[in-house]
Amino acid sequence: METLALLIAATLNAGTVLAIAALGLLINEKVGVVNLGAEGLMLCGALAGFAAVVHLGVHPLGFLAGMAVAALLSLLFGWLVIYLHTNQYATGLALSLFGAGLSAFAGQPYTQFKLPELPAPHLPWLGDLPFVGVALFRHHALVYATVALALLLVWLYDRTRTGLVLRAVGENPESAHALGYPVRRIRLLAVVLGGALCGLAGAYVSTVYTPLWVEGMIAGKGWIALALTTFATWRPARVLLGAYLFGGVTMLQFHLQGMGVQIPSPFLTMMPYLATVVVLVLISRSPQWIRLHMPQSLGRPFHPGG
Amino acid sequence: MLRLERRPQPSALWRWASPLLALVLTVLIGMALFAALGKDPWAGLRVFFWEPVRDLRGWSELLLKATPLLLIALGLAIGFRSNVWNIGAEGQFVIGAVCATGVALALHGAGWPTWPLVLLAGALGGLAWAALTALLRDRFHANEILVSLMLVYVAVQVLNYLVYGPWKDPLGFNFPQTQRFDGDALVPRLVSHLRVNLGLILALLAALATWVFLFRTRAGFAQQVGGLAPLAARYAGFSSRAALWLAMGVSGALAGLAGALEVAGPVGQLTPHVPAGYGFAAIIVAFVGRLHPVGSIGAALLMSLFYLGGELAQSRLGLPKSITGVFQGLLLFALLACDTLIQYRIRWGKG
Amino acid sequence: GKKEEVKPAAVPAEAPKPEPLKAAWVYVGPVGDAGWSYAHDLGRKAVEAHFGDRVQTTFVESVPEGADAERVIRDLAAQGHKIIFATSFGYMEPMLKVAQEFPDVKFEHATGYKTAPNMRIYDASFYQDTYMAGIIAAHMTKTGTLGFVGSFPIPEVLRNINAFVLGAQTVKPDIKLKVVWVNTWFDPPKETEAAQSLINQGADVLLQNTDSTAVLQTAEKNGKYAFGWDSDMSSFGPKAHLASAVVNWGPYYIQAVQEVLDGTWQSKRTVLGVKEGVNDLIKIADVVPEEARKKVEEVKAGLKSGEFEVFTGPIVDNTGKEVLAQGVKADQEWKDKVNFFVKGVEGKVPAGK
Amino acid sequence: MSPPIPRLELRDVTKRYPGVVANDRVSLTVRPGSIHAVLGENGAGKSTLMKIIYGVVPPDEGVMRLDGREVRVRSPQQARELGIGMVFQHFSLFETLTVADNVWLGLEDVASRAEVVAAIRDKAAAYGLELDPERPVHSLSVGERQRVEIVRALLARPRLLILDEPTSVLTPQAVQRLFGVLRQLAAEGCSILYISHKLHEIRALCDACTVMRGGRVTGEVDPRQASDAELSRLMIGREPPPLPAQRRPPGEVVLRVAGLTLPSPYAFGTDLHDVNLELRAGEIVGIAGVSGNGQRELLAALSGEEPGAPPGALLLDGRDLARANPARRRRLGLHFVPEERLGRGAVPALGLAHNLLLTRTETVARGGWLRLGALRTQAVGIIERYGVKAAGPDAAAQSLSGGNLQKFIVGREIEARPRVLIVAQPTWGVDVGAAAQIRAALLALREAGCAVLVVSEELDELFELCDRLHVIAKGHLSPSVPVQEASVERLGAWMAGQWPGSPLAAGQEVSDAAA
Ligand SMILES: Nc1ncnc2c1ncn2[C@@H]1O[C@H](COP(=O)(O)OP(=O)(O)OP(=O)(O)O)[C@@H](O)[C@H]1O
Ligand SMILES: Nc1ncnc2c1ncn2[C@@H]1O[C@H](COP(=O)(O)OP(=O)(O)OP(=O)(O)O)[C@@H](O)[C@H]1O
Ligand SMILES: [Mg+2]
Ligand SMILES: [Mg+2]
Repeated sequence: METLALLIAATLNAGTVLAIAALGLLINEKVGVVNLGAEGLMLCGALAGFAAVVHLGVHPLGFLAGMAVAALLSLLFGWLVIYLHTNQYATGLALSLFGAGLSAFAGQPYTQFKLPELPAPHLPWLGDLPFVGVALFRHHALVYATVALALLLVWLYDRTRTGLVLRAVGENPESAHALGYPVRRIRLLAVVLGGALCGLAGAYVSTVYTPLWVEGMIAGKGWIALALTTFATWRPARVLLGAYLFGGVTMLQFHLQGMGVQIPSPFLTMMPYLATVVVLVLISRSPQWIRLHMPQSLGRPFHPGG
Repeated sequence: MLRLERRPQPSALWRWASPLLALVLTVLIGMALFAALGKDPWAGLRVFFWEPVRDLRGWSELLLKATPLLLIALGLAIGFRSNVWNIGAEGQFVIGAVCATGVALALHGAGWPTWPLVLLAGALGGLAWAALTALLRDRFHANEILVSLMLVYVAVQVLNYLVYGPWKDPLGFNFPQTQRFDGDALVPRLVSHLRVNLGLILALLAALATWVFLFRTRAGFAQQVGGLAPLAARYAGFSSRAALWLAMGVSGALAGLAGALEVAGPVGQLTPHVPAGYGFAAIIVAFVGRLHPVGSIGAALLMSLFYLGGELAQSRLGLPKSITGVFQGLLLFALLACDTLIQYRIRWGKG
Repeated sequence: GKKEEVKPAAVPAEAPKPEPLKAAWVYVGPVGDAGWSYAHDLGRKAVEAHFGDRVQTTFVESVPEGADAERVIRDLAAQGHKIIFATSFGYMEPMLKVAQEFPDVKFEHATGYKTAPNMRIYDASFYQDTYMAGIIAAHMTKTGTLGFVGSFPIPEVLRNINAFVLGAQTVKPDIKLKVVWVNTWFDPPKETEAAQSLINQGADVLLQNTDSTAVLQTAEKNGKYAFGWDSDMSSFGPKAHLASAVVNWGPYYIQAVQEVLDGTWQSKRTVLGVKEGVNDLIKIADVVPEEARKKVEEVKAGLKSGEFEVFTGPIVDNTGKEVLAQGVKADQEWKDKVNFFVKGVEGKVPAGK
Repeated sequence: MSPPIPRLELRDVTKRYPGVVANDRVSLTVRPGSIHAVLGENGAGKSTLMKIIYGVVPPDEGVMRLDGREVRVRSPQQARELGIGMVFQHFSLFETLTVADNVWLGLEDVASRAEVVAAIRDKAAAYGLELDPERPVHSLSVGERQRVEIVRALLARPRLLILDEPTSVLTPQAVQRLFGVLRQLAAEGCSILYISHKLHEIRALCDACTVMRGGRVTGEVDPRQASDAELSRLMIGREPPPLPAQRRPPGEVVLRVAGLTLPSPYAFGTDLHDVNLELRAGEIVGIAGVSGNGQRELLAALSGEEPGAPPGALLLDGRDLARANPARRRRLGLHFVPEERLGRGAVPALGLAHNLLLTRTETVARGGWLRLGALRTQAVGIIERYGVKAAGPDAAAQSLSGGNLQKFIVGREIEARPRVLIVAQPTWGVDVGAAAQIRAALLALREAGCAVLVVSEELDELFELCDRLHVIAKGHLSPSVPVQEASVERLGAWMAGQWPGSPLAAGQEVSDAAA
């Protein structure tokens, strides 16, 4: 019972990293921009967050720094893609390579640092409950903030005019332009915001989840986050669910090993990746379904007055 | 205010000038970076562009490293030209290496040159691994970028399973590596004491074949129309499924061949360290090479130079190795930005 | 470093300054990783400090173990380095090839098994450390379940795991060990997840064979215990840290360089351990009971004198088969071929027959 | 009594694009409550002018006054605040959003979605523009979509409403209902700018007319007084050239469509129901209809771009086409000119010569080798014979104007000597000279014994070219009628599905029977 509660807790924690990044990417994709550079953004965010906590000693500043650096990099990406009409895929790939290189390069001096201790999170009263207390109420504030963010996005996209405008821009930028919405500025804003969230996810990994900095520490999480947006057919609540599902699979493979299950460990290690493929296949089976939910201009450049 | 204005006709001049401008920009930024790190920028330049190719051995190493990059980039270029985004060449490379090893081990001690079969097995292995992605995209519309990428991680674990398990060298004290290939399974070298091998010739032949296919045959034309204007391809009756399978097949086979050349060449056995990132670096090579076979040759040499330069920058200048990654990323960014000049011209004035 | 600038002044007597001997190190990771490569680099610095301007050292870090290693090693040899240390298993074959081309350069390879007239091998005995760590772990565990985050199931790691359990069993014969493989030497988030899952399954003292501080930090966060690896990691988990298994390559490196300077260098295999002052378990925490400390000291003394051997029969694997007979001390060949878990370890060696 | 202050006054508005002056010192005055036509050929600069008024495009020069006050409209939002509404030529709707959301996006000052829904219901009742606010736009017919655009424009309470070619997608009946709405609006004091190149519409609706040609104003006339000849001289600079008109009796049946029923492959498309069609050698058959009634699906099924036709439904010279892809159909003699030139009929980034390879294989040697020299010679031949203005055989398709590219594509297909040629919108967006040339080429092809099928939304064009006419409505195809027996009124009724024996004739509303 206790083990199950702990597994749930670990799942929430692991899923949060993916969820923050995937929600950021969802914000991007809702306005029609695919950012394959997520991995690079997360790495740079991780480094910046770590360095900020090392130098300033305050954890929340690490989050801010991670977001700021990733936002800057996505600004560059956005400018290339939105204003210079470069290919979104190629530019995203460049960003992921550059981000990996840059973070490894600039992160050299930080590999040996240790961050100041964080108090073990524990919600008053709720955290003391049996089972649910352990499973749900002893997490870092960001775990709850991520749930709140997902709900906020659900409300934003479904209920508000701002959300409607964002959807409209991703749906048909030409029409949005004709109605007078500053399509390119909106896209850039969304790209920067989404990028900042990727940075936040990275900073969470390096300052809370693992608290360490080493090069390449994101280890493919950015790519899984990208797969999650498709998995969730671009709906925030599903992104959250998907992230927890993948977090669960990741933790489960270690649990299976610990339980002495007789599967060669390389096969267990490949489980989250195989699961991603399987889910992608299941989701994409009906192209009609994807078409109804996918932002129609996804990946296409927009030329105002062209 | 800076303003972009679409050209009626893409500029032929900038098509060639843009990669050069991008290279110049990268070098300038690089020199600024050296200066910022307190190193002599000229020394940095020397280490990156001159030291690696000072002697014959340097050239051999340069060509050796460019070989897999070129092979993989050629396949990717065919794919990218036809809107097939195979990002998982690294996985196909790994499976190519695995299959090649399987044949090399099976024919150990055969007493006749087995390397052609080893290479063939590698190419087929890469092809089969890529076909998995093609199948999932064709049959279930699964996004090939994500699928092929996820399969990289899977391929690496397949490799791990084999070298830590069934294929472990029985005389190797349980260390994770296979037996060394015997001489018959190794690809012949071009010059006896230099490491560059027949793979280089194969890669150049592949470049020639790719060029002929893309620009001199109707099938190559059909392949590209799907990327330029999918509706036009449909209108003409060029099958997008055929394009998908061809692009994935060729890029998979070439990546697999590159993997086979790696284990049957400089490494000489299968180890967990065979995946060295060529599959990802080749993406940059393909783009910097304009998705053109001739361009890819140049780009592969350039990337290879960056790798060697990065190593030397460490031992000569004490710079961290990751500077190579920074340069590669910068080059691709610069190129993408400069490519804008092909379709647009820059105007000053009100927007 | 600063030391080099100070040293020359200290030895002004040497009048005809000979060319310094050039020595090079090849590392598999970044030197700043607080782990394996970091420990080797401390050894290199010890050489610098010991020889001053008689030796000039260079290092290349993060060298992939594939085809690139050969070029890096050859380049170092061509640059005039007279002794080259390659510090990871994957450099064995490339180094062997380069060694044939440069007969008058001395090559030293860590953890491998192939030698040549001008190439020799050396290794440490971490299992001696893990045995002592097992004693401490058995004293500290409340659940009777220990956890191990394993990198790869190679003999060296299996030796460490088995010794850990054997040590613990001297205190609590029915102790259990859970093993989780991460299939990497260095991936902190993954190590964190593996450690967390061990803790979730009831393990309350952890040891790892991976190179980061992630396992220790995870134990700290969960209020459990763990050990440092490769270097003193006590600052990364002040409450969780029980001791650090460290390796001090300095003495060996100094000796090897000295042999080259003296012209007495010879190809051989060297296995180093507590006896040679290379392996040690240090910084034993205050929470560890006196009884345990005493026991560790006894073992250490036995290892130092050479009287005590960790793998002494009877040893039974976890399927119940006897793998070492009563009273037999394991020889090097036996240790090289460890491919099983001893009794008390849960599960099976991956891909073991 | 001084003349009333004009609602809108433009002085010397100029807009230059690279290579074109879209508007060259255009001046225009619209009185309050007037329905003012802007008449002009394709590419005359009408849409550009309207976009300038609505703030989508900034002018290079010129002054704009609204109710006597000089204004500078920087954005559509500002235009809406100033009381300008616009219904775009190419709808600016969002397919996956609901009607209410679409309308909401065009309104700044409405706080909640509930208010929008209420407002839509109000307007709809006041003008007879029924709409369900909760339906997603992709489920609406073209006419209903236009209603969404109009309601959106009206909700901003405009004093000036711009409609850019609103009738090109409507049946004649729906056009009449639209006119009713517009007259009601004008009577309430709203000025209307009405863009069209259809003379009879302008005569029926408008009280003033500005004619444009090549970006300039060529005249201001009262459309109720001016003659067709006068207007078309102002519009195109000369009378349209006459067409050669010999007719031969048609030969044997070449293409037969028998009971073709096919679900639409497109996301928001129209299914085909029991389509029957015969095409004889040496005749031109036309298919009229409001766009979005199944033309796209029928053409794709005929060309082979969308497979799935049941066996036996498509027969060419008695041979079943069901399993043949476009390339195979072409080898059997069936060629097709699609509506979209750039991106479908031609690859924008490739040169003209290479674009030949899409449908022609004469220059492909054995084994698929390209003979590049021969290919360029072939391209030069077409460029010369069809009077295509282009920089040469290597000029990128995207560098040609629409008309010139169309001439090249039509030439490419005609020179393949097809048994059957299917042409969609042959002269859409093409100037008069080129249009006449293309039509003449089609007629000559008929004389040579080819069977030609023309799908067009322009009734005038169909009357001019065809021997027989069908109408397509909601995926059903009417029986054919000889062109001599057809009339605008009759075809209009048919477009609404009201032909004798039509399964749609039960009186229910079709497609867009109202607007
Ligand atoms: N964004 C643009 N960039 C460059 N040229 C343009 C642009 N928009 C329009 N043009 C050119 O300006 C001219 C006028 O175009 P406009 O769309 O105003 O014509 P129109 O009278 O509305 O034609 P139609 O009847 O086809 O709607 C054309 O030559 C067109 O190609
Ligand atoms: N959006 C655009 N951007 C750049 N150039 C354009 C654009 N639209 C049109 N042009 C250029 O403007 C010129 C006129 O194009 P357009 O298609 O409007 O011609 P047109 O006057 O309508 O002629 P036609 O009657 O033959 O179609 C062409 O050279 C075309 O390349
Ligand atoms: Mg035109
Ligand atoms: Mg127009």
